Amino acid sequence: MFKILRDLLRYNIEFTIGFILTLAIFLFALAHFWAPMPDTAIYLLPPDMPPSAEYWFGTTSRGQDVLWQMSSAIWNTMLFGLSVTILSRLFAVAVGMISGYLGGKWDEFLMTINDTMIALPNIPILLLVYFVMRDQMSWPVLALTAALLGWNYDARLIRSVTLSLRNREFTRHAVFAGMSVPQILVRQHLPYVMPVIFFTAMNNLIWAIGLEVTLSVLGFSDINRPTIGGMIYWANQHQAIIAGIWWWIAFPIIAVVLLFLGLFLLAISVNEYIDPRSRLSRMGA
Amino acid sequence: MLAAVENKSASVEAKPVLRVEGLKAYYQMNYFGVRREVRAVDDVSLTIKRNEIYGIAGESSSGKSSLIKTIAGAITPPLRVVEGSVKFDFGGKELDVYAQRPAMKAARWKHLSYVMQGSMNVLNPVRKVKHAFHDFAFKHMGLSEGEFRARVESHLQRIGLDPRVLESYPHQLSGGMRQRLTIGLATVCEPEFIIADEPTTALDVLVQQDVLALIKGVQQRMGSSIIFVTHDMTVHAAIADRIGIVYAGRLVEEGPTLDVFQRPQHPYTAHLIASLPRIGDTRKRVALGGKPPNLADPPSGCRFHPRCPLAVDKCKSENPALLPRNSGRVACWRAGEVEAA
Amino acid sequence: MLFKKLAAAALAIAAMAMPVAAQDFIAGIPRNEALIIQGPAAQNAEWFNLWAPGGGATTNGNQQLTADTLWWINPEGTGDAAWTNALAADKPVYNDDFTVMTVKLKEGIFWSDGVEFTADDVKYTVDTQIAHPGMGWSAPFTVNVESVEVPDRNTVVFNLKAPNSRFHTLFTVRWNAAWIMPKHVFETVDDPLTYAANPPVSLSAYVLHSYDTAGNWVIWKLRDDWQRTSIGQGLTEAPDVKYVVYRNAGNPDARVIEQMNHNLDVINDIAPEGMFTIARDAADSTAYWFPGFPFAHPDPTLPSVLFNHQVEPFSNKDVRWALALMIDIRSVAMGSYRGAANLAALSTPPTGSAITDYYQPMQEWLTNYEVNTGTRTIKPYDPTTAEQIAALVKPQWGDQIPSDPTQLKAMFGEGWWKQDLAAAAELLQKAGFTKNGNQWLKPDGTPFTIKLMVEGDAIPTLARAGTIIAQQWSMEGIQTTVDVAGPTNGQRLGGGDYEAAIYWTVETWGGHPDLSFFLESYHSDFIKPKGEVQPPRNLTRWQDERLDQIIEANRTVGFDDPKVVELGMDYLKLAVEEMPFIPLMAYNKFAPFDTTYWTGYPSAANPYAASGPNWSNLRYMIVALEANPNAPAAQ
Amino acid sequence: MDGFAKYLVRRFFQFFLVIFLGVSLAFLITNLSPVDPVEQSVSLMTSFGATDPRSVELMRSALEELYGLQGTMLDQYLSFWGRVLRGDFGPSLSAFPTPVMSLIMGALPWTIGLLTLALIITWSLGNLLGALAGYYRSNVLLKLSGAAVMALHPVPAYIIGLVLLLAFGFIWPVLPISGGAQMNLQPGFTFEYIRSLILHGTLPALTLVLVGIGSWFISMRSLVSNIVTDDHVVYAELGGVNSSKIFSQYVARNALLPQLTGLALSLGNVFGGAVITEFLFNYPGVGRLLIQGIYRGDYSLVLGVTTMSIISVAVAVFIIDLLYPLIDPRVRLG
Repeated sequence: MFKILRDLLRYNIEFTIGFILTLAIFLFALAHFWAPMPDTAIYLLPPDMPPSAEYWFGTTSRGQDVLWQMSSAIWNTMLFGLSVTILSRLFAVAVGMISGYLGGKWDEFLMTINDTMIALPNIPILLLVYFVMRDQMSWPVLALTAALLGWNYDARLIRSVTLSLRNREFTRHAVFAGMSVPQILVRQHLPYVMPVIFFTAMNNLIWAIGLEVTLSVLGFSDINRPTIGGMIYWANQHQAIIAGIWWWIAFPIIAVVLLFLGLFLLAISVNEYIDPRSRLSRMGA
Repeated sequence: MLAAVENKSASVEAKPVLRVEGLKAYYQMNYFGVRREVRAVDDVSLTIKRNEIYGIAGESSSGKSSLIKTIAGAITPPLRVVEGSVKFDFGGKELDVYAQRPAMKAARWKHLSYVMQGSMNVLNPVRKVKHAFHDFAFKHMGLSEGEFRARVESHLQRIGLDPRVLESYPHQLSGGMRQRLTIGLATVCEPEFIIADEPTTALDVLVQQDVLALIKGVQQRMGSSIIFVTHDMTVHAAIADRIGIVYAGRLVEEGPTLDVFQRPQHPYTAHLIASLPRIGDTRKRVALGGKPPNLADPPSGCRFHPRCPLAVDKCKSENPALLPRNSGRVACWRAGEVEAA
Repeated sequence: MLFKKLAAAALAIAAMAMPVAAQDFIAGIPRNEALIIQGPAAQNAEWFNLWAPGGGATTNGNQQLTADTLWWINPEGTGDAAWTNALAADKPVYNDDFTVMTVKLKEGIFWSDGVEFTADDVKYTVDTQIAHPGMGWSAPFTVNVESVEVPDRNTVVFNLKAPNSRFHTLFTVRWNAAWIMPKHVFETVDDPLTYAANPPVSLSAYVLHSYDTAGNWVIWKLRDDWQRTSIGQGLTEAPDVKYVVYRNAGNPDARVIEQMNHNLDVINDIAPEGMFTIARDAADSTAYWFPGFPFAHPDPTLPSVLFNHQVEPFSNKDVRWALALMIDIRSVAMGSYRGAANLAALSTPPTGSAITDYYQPMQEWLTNYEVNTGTRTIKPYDPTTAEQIAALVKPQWGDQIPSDPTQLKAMFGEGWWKQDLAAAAELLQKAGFTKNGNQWLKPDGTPFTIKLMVEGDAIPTLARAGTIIAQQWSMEGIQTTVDVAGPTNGQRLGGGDYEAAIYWTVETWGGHPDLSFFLESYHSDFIKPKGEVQPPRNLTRWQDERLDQIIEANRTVGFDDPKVVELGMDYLKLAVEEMPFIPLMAYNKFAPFDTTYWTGYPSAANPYAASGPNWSNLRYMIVALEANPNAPAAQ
Repeated sequence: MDGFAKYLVRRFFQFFLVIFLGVSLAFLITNLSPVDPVEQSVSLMTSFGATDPRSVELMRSALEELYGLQGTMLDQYLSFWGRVLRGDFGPSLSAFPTPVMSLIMGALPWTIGLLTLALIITWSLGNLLGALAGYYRSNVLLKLSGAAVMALHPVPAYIIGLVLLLAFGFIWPVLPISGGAQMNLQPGFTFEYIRSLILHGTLPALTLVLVGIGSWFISMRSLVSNIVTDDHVVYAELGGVNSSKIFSQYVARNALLPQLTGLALSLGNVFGGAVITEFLFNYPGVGRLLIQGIYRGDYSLVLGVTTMSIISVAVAVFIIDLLYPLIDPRVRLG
């Protein structure tokens, strides 16, 4: 594992850039555990200070250091986003692979549920769930709700991949060799599904973060917890963009963009590594 | 230059249609830790005459597929030609695959066609078969649409396909039909040279026979040359005029098919032939020890030495050159000794 | 290739866009005859029936410009000047026991379709609504009115079911009131509840011109016979404003942009920072309530920290006082309004007549007010908060901040409670609380934590105040989290589904010392048990016998009786002693006016009308505006 | 044909099942919402006036009756289905008594116009750029545009919209930033009105395009870079088929198939509106209507919009499933 990482770093420039970007932002976000002040504290610093040697990214109109706010916000947002992504990937893989492999009644049953979920419009459902839960609406609950809404399209994709694998030679071999269904799915088919998972994970992550921002902009967020959406929410409440406090929004957005560029580069290089097909073509038959 | 070509045209019959000289093609990778070069094709020279079927044999991952791709000019990075040349002679015009790319591109299908490995999937799944013929061949034939269609139909009939397949989608055809169709596609322009990469591998035995007969028939009718790759020695026995044995990226033996089968000169060739099933032969097959070498880190000297029953010290340190011997060529310090074995 | 095409497309769009500047902002209407006011998006754009449920809830100008009723109070005014007889010729006349109210109406007032307004319209308004329980003022009429008589065409007599000295307030506009229905129109309608009243018949100076079916704008036009209205009768010459445009101008940032582009004359509300941006970038073309900082116009509502008295430990007044003394009001003012807050220590909004009627006379009492902390008595009032806040904002605003204490008090309020952490701790200990490390424990030994509910998006300044108060309490050992309720805010307050909240539970006439506007509903008769919905206003469910006595006494006193002020003071003193909720400040609204086309807007110096565009008495501003002679010429 | 008929019946059944389940779920969640339309109306009516407490009680019960909110949830559920089948969602509670259907119908043309146009631009541009970038991997311009799209992709819609609003509404004020058309302009097929529609739609549409293009671009590029290694593409290259033909007929055509499903789904989703963009630019579409409905506890309206959205997505999926055999010859129904 470590050797693979080292080799990837040494020989794949895309991976290296992606790795450095992601790591840098991860470390930056991690740093919030050692922040000099609690991330919820307000008016401890002079407000509206532009970026300077003292406050690298300036201060907010609430007297917070943008640097440390960002640090916490990226951490919390990514925690939310990754939770959504991982949970929804699990749903998508389970449903997609089982549906594609078993076919028949199971397929119909699962795809009916899947299509029902596809048809549900996200924003109204999330807002209504938010109202139902009210102050019980913690971020893990929100993440679970979002995950429940965010797996279905990808499940269809995975299903179609599994469907095409079902009739391949190696699947028949595996069946004759007496492998159980979970074994076949995990050992034989999962490697082919992995690229789909990776590729959809990126989009899902972006979707989840977009959802977080949307809910925040509409005023449905836990304002005690710094997140990217939360920063935008508070910046909005202080009309930061029109008032010229651009650093309040610009820096977090730049950080998010860099993070995604990093993740994207990681994803495509790792994807190449794990995709049986592209590895095959690389090694020569 | 042009004058020189003109001059030589008199001796066109004698001139080989393909000349590969000192060809080295390596996978040069800095990916995923495999930083060394993989010498997939290592100093191969061979010539193929007009109207000849040349078989290339070898185990999987011996480099035979890389060799044929390199000859076809179908390589993509990280596989690169490091040294040497591949030159065709089409109607007296010499064409260097790697030095004259535009001309090469124009020559494709007109003079040189290709039957690919796994050729069941080479047809565009979302378009009807007729479009493939049109895309590949129309521009080379200089015919009107109607004439072209008639030509294609008669060609298909000749190789035993109902012309109605033109209106089908690939998935509607059986594997054998698709294979025939591919061969039909590869031969519709009556090219001088056909490269066939494991064209029969995925077919069952009966269809395989059928397809081989088809290839041979077409070749004889058109007088084309074919370079034919397969790991299946029985196929070679059935179709090839000459065969070359590839081991670890190198050509280790070459000769007329009959001679190679009857009197293999290289221990590896001998092993390949010995492992063929023969009617009435009850001797136990002796498996060759060891694995094919890792091309990224090949053994020193003769690459076959770790597995060779005849290996001596010299084999470990010095690489034998491919030298003429008997009716063919062989690269072995102990060439010929295998006959006694 | 593709990029070239894209660039060409972008240029084409830009070329199409360029003429925008050269075009009328509103098709066919000269900009210099139109006043453009911020309104919300109307969901029910084709609905102009003010009397159906929800009618008039959208601020589209319908009730602001076409409806009229008997009397008006200017929430910014003081004394008699605040009172306007509109359709009524005079103030209401009650009999001795307040069971009959007689009203004389003005003559020569006509509906916009030419039909004359008479006493029959008034009677019809009451009778019809009683007959249709879903209509807007049906309930109060049903509760109060026995019968309506019309002895002649200019006189209406209301016979009440029970004595009520405040019955006339149903017809007295602060924000709105029971508008008079056009009898001749509704008579022909089957069901007044489903009648869209499109187009509406106007009883005031403006009439519907056109509207957007998508709800983004409504245009009103001056009536040709504007003189035949109650507002027109008071004018000597025709108003300059020929068209009034209510338009949905988008989010606060878009509003600021639109005003700076001169496409929005009147903004209803933006964040302080947006206001400062306008003051910085467009000072030459804008006017405000105050000529400089703090700019804002105080609404007669009183944002406070509300406690749910039915939730422990908030029923204990010592706890409430302790929490009040933990607040550093200067930080709250800075954080919520950037210092531009009009602070209030008394439980009535520091606006309009309340300053001279209550705040100024009670300063001495406040200064000497003592709180017993259990171990000692302290005098918590600090009359110098205005100066302290002035010192905090001076670095940013410099000379705009005067040094005269009287002027400062007009800007920042008379004073507030000093933060006194020691006294707060003593009060909590008095209430049986103990401190473990930096965490207060309730008498039962569990940690004292608070969920502080705020509305959030629609009222951002209060959410901002909430986060600061939460931080202050948390730092003193009471872990407080802010809970954004959004659209559920009103319901959760009404249903008592909260511990503490930042909202207002007191609203007043503004222009009149009578506190019945909210106080009536504070009677203990109306308090609901936990879990049931409380009628509006007494959201804290504060219950006190002394309060009931004040309310009952107020019911029997006439509206303009001097006793009203005495009773008001009794209430205010009781509220200081009990601290049922912690009053913070007036609800300051940043409502800048664009002076490019119009001048003569109301201000603190000349408060002749309220400045919020959703307040119905905005009409008095509209007819008073003067065209700016330097305005860009019409095209 | 028999197989096809069987398939059709099964697929039809599933189609209705999806709608039934989706709408029922939406009904359930909506009814669990504590935002009470009666309370919202009461507080609207009482928040500014001097209302005495006795009247409020009266008002509340009158409104409950008027809104038809009495009865158990099951009763309401059954009557809801009864109305839906008649194409009626009942009266809006926040815009009483205007029918929900006419509110939706008023907003729908705006949303459909804006979103469909934006979607088609986004889809075409994203797929074209993505396919080119996947096929011509070494082209510098395409790499740059890919990087730009990638950088734009994670930026939230609200920020993109706000930046556009600021750029074209304030710094260089050439485009209207609010509403669907110029004020006081008569709707109709006049040059003036259409130009006004286009001008007002430009910024919202641009926002939607910039927000949406990334995912199409990325998925298309990834699809294409997988397909270029497929045998039939390699073979066509060896066969000397010219590269524009390979790109269009061998690569893009295959890669577009899954993207068409995506397009159909997105078209179905159009009926749900673009909440943030409509909200930001004050565009009078379904998204804005929906948010207002949610804020005001108007669950007739919320359910109406949600139901429309569910049905339209289900229809889109259904249609694409039936059409797929026409687009992809490998797929057979039955």
